[in-house]
Amino acid sequence: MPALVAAIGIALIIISRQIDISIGSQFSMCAIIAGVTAASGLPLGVSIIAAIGAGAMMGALNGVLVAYLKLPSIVVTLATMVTWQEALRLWQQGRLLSLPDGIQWFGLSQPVGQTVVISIAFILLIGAALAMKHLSAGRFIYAIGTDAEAARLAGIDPKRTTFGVFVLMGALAGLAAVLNLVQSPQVQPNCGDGLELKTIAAAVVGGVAISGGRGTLFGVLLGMLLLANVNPALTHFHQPPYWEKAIQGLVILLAVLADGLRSRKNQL
Amino acid sequence: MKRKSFIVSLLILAALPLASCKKSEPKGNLTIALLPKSKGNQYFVTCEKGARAAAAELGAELLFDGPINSDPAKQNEIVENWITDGVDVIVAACENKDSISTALRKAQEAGIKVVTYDADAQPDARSFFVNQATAQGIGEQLIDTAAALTGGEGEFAIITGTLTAANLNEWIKFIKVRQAEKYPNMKLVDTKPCDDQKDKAQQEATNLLSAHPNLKAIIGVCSPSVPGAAEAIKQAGKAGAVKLVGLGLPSENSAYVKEGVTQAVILWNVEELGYLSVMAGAALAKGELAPGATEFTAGKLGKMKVEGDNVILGRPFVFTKENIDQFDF
Amino acid sequence: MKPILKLTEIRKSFGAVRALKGVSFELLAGEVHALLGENGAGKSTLIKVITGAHLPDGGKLEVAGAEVSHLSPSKARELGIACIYQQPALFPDLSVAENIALRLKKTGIFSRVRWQQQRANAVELLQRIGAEISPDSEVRSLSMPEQQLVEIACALGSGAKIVIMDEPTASLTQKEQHLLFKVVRDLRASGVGVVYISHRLEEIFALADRVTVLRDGESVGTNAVDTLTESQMIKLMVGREVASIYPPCEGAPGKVVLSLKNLGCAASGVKGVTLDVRAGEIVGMAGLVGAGRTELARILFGITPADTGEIVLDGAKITISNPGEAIARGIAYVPEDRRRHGVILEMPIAQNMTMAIHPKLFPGSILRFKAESLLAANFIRDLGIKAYGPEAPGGSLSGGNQQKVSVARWLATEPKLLILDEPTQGVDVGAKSEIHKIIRGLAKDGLAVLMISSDLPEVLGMSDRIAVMRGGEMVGVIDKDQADAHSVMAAALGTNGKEVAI
Amino acid sequence: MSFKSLLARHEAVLVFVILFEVILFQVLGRNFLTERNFSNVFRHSVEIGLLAVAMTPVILTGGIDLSVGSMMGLCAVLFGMMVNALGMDPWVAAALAVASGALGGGINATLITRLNLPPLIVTLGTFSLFRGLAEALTKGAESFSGFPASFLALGNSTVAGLPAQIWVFFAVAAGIWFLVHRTTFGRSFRAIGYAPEGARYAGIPVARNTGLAYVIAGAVAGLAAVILVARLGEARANAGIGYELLAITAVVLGGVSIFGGSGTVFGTFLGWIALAILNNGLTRISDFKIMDQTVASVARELSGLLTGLLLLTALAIGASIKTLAVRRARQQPIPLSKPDPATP
Repeated sequence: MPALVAAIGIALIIISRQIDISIGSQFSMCAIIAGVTAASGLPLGVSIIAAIGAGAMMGALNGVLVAYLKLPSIVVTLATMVTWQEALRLWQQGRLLSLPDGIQWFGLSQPVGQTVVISIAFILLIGAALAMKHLSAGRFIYAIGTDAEAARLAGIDPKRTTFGVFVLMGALAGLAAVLNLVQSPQVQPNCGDGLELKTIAAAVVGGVAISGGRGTLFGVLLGMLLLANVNPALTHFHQPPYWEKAIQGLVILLAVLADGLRSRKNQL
Repeated sequence: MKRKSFIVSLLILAALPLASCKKSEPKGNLTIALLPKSKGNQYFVTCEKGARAAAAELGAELLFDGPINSDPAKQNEIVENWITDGVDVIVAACENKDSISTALRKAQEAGIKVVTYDADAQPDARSFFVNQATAQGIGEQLIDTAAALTGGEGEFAIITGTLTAANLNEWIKFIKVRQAEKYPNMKLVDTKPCDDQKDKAQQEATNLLSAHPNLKAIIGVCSPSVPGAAEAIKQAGKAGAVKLVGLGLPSENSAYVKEGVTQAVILWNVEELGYLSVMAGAALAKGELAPGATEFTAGKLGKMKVEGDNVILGRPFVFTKENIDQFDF
Repeated sequence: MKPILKLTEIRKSFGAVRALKGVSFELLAGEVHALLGENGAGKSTLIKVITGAHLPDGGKLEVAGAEVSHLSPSKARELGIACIYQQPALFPDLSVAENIALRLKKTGIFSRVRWQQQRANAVELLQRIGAEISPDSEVRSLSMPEQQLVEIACALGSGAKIVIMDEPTASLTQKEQHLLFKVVRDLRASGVGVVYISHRLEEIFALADRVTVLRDGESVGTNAVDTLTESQMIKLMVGREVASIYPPCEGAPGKVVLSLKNLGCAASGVKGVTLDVRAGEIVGMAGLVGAGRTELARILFGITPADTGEIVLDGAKITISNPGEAIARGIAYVPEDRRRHGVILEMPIAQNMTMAIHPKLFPGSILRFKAESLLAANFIRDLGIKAYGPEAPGGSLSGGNQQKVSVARWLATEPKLLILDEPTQGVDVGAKSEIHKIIRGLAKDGLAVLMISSDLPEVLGMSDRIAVMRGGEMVGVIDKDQADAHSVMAAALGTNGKEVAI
Repeated sequence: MSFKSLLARHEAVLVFVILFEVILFQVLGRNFLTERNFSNVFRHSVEIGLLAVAMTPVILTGGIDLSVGSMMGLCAVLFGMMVNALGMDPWVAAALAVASGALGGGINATLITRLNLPPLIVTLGTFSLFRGLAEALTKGAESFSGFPASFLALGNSTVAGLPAQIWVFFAVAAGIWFLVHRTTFGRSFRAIGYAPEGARYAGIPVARNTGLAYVIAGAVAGLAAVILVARLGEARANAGIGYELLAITAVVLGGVSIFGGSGTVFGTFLGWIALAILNNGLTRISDFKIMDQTVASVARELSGLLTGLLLLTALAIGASIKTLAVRRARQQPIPLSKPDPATP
């Protein structure tokens, strides 16, 4: 579920024709910030706000560099990924952090807590899907992803929109970290490792065009479900786990291949 | 302009080794370097604690450095840096047996004493191995404990760290051997990697529980896997129905053990392992421990047994509901 | 009456290119004001200044009497300025209704998109201009004229007080043109000021109240349309007598170099083209934008290979499947879009010039810098390229000099056939006649030249024969002595209309 | 100001950074400028250096290759299998490992150039695929060792005062330098990076030459795998994890534009040296403390952090130089790189 929340953000990023590979680091950083604030005795609400706020700030840094300094997002987020990751290691040394009671499941019972987490993720997904369709902001994101110059001529500010998408991505990474945090009584600083790959792959498999402008959040949900089930499927069919990565790679390649062939058809 | 900067920089690069001047460090005491498999791991942080205590007693300087990700080349790099530093003793826990041995042999050639702990290198690459328990001992202890809990029958699964970790694979091998010999009614249904991520261990355990409804036990062989699997069992409402045993630190597992989700955590006294390893290294450097010895005095631990080239810490310890509160690591 | 839009001494440069050298212009409410000028006279730049897409380097811009600085596209929209661009600036992945909605009233970021209303709005607007387009289809799937109609609907629906139309009829069929004219008249009647840009003088006489003529980035005067005749207008635009400035053709053409028989390519919409080009001859290619001329050149150059018919070069039947092959066979193509295809702006001009002759100049793939700069220096001298040296990046040159670099690249291949696509587009008058001299000189030296141009005086002045295309087909080849503006345009339009392309 | 002098300035800045690092670490650290440590700096980073120089042509074409680290894992495993399971001569196996790398690069090249798919996603896919194949081939667990000493010498011996593998690096770097700066291939990489369509209109075989860059990157990844195995004495599926990011970092730090077109192999070389020295130098500082730990004991985290910050700074400086250039364009002729609004 937490990965789904992050995937919403990454889908918006890709639709606006950018990429963010720092979300795994953002996620870890937010998880630990939430964990540390909670462990220091502050109320859960403060931790949640701290995590989402920290995420939004990290997103804002990416946003400034990409939107206003016009730097390529792949390199910017590569640099911030390394920076946050190592800063976290320097700070936490990889310790497993135990959380106080009352954090898990937001202090509710397990079934209620699980329902809350799943509901939040789905409400967000549906909300974001509706916003992408029914709010001007959503249409702006599609517009700048399709053609930033045409968007500018149509009076949309591509810089502000891009910046906003990155901030939103960070905030969603923070929220995802919180949703992950409440699922167990301990938090590990490497909890976001590999999240960027997982979510980008889900978006691409779900039909979000890497060239921007096309894709739906419903597709992202399907992509997420498909990829998240490669591993359980191996388990269920009693297959050895070491094929997982190879299969994931093939699924990504097939998805991008299908997309490539489709857009080629469109051109003719 | 371009050409000029090119030449200048080439000159500088060429001048680097020429300009080298060996700094003579005032070296009163021993410098002991402790290499963990990975630095961020609570297990090795605890080892370091014991090692620091030993170093303080000896008046020695302790360097502690290790890899932070699973890049197999990192341990070698660190060892080679220590050779450059001219440390006196290297105490190493080996991630990749064969590759680290290459570097440790170089250290020995450079006159550095080498002791291994936790996971051994090739025998010719070190003088002694501080054996907290043999791979065989660990494997057998795990399966024996699991078998005792399940009555020696039913399906069980293993959650490991990464598929490439050498010592984990060694332990799994001995689990399989022992099970085939002694517990024919038990069946290993799956081995899953958790990439040293607790959250992934939780997912894997959840998958295992639903894929194998008759699962009786899970064995976690790396430390993040045990709390991860415990949370999965707890959330699935199968606490007690599916037994969980694993290697891990008491502090990370005490809540689950007390709740009865995790039945047993197996570990040696990690702090003492760090302490003993440093003591053995120092003794080796001072000549108090030489090949052929059968015992040596390790500070506050007193006389420790030496078997061949293994310094023995003792059998692994089983932490259960009854005794887990007595340990603070 | 107070002008609703007033520009005073507007200046704008791109690198070394001075696109606007101080243009003044004013627009009244309820008038159609035509803006006229040759290609490259600065019309498009001026429009972009008015819509806020470019910030001017100097000058004053007033809207409804108030001075506006730092105009941005969104601010322009708030001020009631709408524009129909020559190349539709639509979002191909979005639906028609959505495209229209995005261009209408500015909405807050969090305001709701009312799909029903948006659709109804689109239906109404499309009906008003009489376009039969479904509001739900993706713009990607529309034809060029249809996209242009959507643009018009956008401008119409925005409720703007100032509407700019940049060659709106360029790709429209006659029926759609009439729809457009009606829209323009309606707008005028409702008090909107329309800036109308077209190359077709007939349209200007039919629609406009006043006309401002631009030449080389300067305005050369504003007049009421009914005080001017067609030839006076042309004279204002060109600033010289048409046809007098072209280098004369000399000598008789030689043997046939290129012969096309029934050539076609389904993907690019070219069919059944038959044409001969002789050595020492310049064949002009006339036609409207989108008539298939550039597409034909792309077929000959192997970018979109032919799928029917045959190409005979020097008597041998050949196939051309990629540009490399075309170059090896002696075909050179100076493309229309100089900045994207002709010259790589970031690279030194010497490297640009040798780019097409790598295998020949650099045997074994190893660069020979001396040979390269020698070759470049020769071309710089021979073609009179103004640059500080072979190492100057292409982007630092003015448009005309960039075009010469592009020509030099292709002359370096020592071709048998040179295809030029709009060789003087965006080039100032001085450089233009130099380029004309170069082209004529090449033909004199025995090169077969195929020159695509939308600049009718240029086609008439330069060509030995004029081939006219319409709708992807070759509709006629006219000899120089029989060609005049009327006959060529008639062939290009397929009517007896009096429209004149300049 | 011409583009070239800007680049030269970037390289001059890097030389300065390197000098600063050297002085800093010599003053603060122990045993920094010793012959042995000097060898270590290169011995331990030569694989990344190889990947970085081979990545340069790819980035010059405006592409990227995320799969090189995974490719190392796959080639290392293939090499180990060929020697151990098939009993092949290690040098023959090494040649075959390089060839397999080239083949893997060929897969990337085919998907990218023939099917026109975006390099970022294609190589993200092969990043998973190659690593996955390496794990599947070894069932995740097997490793290969026991290579002959003559082969291990490639990774551990010294030739003419320098680590043996550094000579291999010099040969490869010189080769790629020649390719990029002295042949028509290099010229075409730039042209493709600046304007792929423009290059096509100039008759440059765009697909073939772009493909070549990926094939070279793959082959060099294979070579890096062989050198890593020779240094470690063990071949395992986890060889080269995360190296792609380090290599890209070195390239970008070296002043190669991630948009393609501009940059030099020498710049990449300097970027790599700066990173390698930073990485090693911090481990030398054991007399200063940061957050209650000696710098040396948190050197890895610190150097990662500094690398990230250095990269961000390099990018920001690059961006402001660009802004300045744009501002200056009002007075002086400066290349325009802003493309016209897209034409359909």
